[in-house]
Amino acid sequence: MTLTVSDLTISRGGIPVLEGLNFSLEPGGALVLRGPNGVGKTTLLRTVAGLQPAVAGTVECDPESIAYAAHSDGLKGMLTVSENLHFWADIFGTKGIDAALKGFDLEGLVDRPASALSAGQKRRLGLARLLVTGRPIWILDEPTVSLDVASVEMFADAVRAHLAAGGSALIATHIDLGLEAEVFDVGPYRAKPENSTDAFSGSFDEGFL
Amino acid sequence: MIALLVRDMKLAMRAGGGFGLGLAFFLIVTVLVPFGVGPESGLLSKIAPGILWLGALLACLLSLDRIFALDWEDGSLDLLATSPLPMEGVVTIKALAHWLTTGLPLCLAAPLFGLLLSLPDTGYVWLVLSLVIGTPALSVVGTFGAALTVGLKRGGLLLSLLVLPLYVPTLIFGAEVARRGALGMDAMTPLLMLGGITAGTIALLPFASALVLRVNLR
Amino acid sequence: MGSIWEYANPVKFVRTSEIVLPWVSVIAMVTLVVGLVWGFFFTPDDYRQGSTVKIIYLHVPAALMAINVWFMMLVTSLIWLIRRHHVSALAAKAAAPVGIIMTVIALVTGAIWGQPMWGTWWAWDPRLTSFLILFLFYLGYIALWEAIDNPDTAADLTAVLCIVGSVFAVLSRYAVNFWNQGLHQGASLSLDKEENVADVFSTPLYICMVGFGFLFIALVFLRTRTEIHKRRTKALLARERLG
Amino acid sequence: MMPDLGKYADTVLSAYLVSIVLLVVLVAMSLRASRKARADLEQVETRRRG
Repeated sequence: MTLTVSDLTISRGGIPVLEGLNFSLEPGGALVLRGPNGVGKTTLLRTVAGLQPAVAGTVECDPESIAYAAHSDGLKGMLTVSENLHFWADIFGTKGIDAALKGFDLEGLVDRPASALSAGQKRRLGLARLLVTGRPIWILDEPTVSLDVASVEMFADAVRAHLAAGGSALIATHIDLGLEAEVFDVGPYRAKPENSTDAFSGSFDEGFL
Repeated sequence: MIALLVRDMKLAMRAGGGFGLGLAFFLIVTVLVPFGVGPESGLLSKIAPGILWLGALLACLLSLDRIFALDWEDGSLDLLATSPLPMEGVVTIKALAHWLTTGLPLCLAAPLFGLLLSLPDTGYVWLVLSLVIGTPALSVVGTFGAALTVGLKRGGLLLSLLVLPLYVPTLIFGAEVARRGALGMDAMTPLLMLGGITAGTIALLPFASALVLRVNLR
Repeated sequence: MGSIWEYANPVKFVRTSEIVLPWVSVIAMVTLVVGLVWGFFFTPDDYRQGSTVKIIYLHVPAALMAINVWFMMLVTSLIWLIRRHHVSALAAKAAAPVGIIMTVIALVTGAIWGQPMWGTWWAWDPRLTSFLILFLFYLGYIALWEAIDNPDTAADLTAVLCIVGSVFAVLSRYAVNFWNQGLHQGASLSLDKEENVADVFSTPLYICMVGFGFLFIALVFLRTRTEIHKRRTKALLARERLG
Repeated sequence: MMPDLGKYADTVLSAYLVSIVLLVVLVAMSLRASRKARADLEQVETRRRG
């Protein structure tokens, strides 16, 4: 299940932010996205995940193979840890949440409502959700935010296991996860404003320059 | 899909606010009417069907912005968008959950409130029938409005402005069924129209709501 | 000259509007003045309604335009959703205020005209009521445009609202007809829109309709060009911040 | 020259007055917005070219 991005241009609020992106993600491989804050890493991940249409270029992959995890974990405070995980398991049609619980050391918190978890625990539960989706391609936006060192290590192990099992991961992060992953710096791909053609397809703004 | 419905119902139950809010509002509206219009039961019974329908409609309207707001804030909407569930399915389930937590209780409570407004005896059956058939349309149209305004800062007011004109056909036919029922007249034609509108909205509107939700998720 | 879609791109549209606008405005001005003056000064009173029949020259064209403008917005919204042409979305946004003013004129003149007949300023006549509903749709449409700052999203959402609104507007039209007959036999002034008014009245009436039509076209050209300029300014400013 | 409007004079005149005022306001607002938008654009364009 490879993910290939060819000549991709993405925009935020109608203005192109990155263009000419080319990379691919082989099964078992991981790619870490680097670049200054606000350069458009989140927009890129959302476009690859299919949440946002690209301005130009293509993202070739089977949409059913993508699991996306953003800053906010999508957890319901009222539900307990197991209810949250069971919910996502049912949605993605996978069985059993034990692997996810074990993978992120959440067995002890099974019956605690998500609202009573610490930020780190909530983050781990959000990441545990990835295991439950059973999707090969993980797209992660700053996954290690509010995680302590031990949890970061736990997350890295989970990713390694996922890669070993033939999965792949596209991660935007500043922290060195100790993974054998290529680094892809998006800095040089910033959309250059000068070369604005008078082309009238593409995003709204482009049509007016 | 069922998992989403079960979760939403569980959330509504646990949050507690889900059921009570709409009902309490409906009761308050019904109780206030005689204060405004006067206690004279002859007048009350004449306007009872309309008032009960209006109260149910406004109670539905009240709880619309909560349909997507919670999932929008904690990021669940993004995750649902990348899940195997089609957005049309998500939207329909959300509308159904709204109806079960707000619409249905209104239908069950309406006869009780009808007593307060001295609704004629023949009116009860038709009132409940019209509400049961009409309120699903209110939930589906309301979900469309909620999807339109989900990302906006003060979307609540705008939501009402957008949704109320869309409620006009359902309100007219629904209140007409209740009114004719109360007078003992034959209410079949407006009932069929009401059912037609509800069936039409349930069948077609989720596609528009899903499209709008995807646009808002960009 | 290229297909119609050629005009959908902004810069070319602006250039075209520079040429077309003066002509259309002049035509609109002339036909409006001629129509109204003719109707107001040179037509006899109606035996039944007296001089109030002169209001027809404002009420009927405005009502007609109120509906046609919404229909035009529906078409441009569809064009935007299918062909993604920016000018089409902006034309819809530009047309909405014209539409709402036409609806207000139709409502006000309708109420004023009805006053001597019905003795009240407002009667829930099916036609007047459906214009009131149309007014609410316009209001919601314009409010939605204002509420969203990302223009791309705003164009999509308002287009979908326009399409859904149109279906419900038609539904309301029939529901109101049903509802009014149901409630009371209001002495509604059943002046039908396509009535075969006596010729002496109809000629100026048609001129007024044409006048209102050209006024609408002129205003849409003008206002769409304004929207395009605003969009270009916003894009350039955004680029300055980015650059 | 003024036609004899009979007892409905104020009705007819008020209808015409309101309508014409609304139309004039609409046209005036549109023109004002157009001028302002053009001026803003000119300002930004000259800054960009200058």
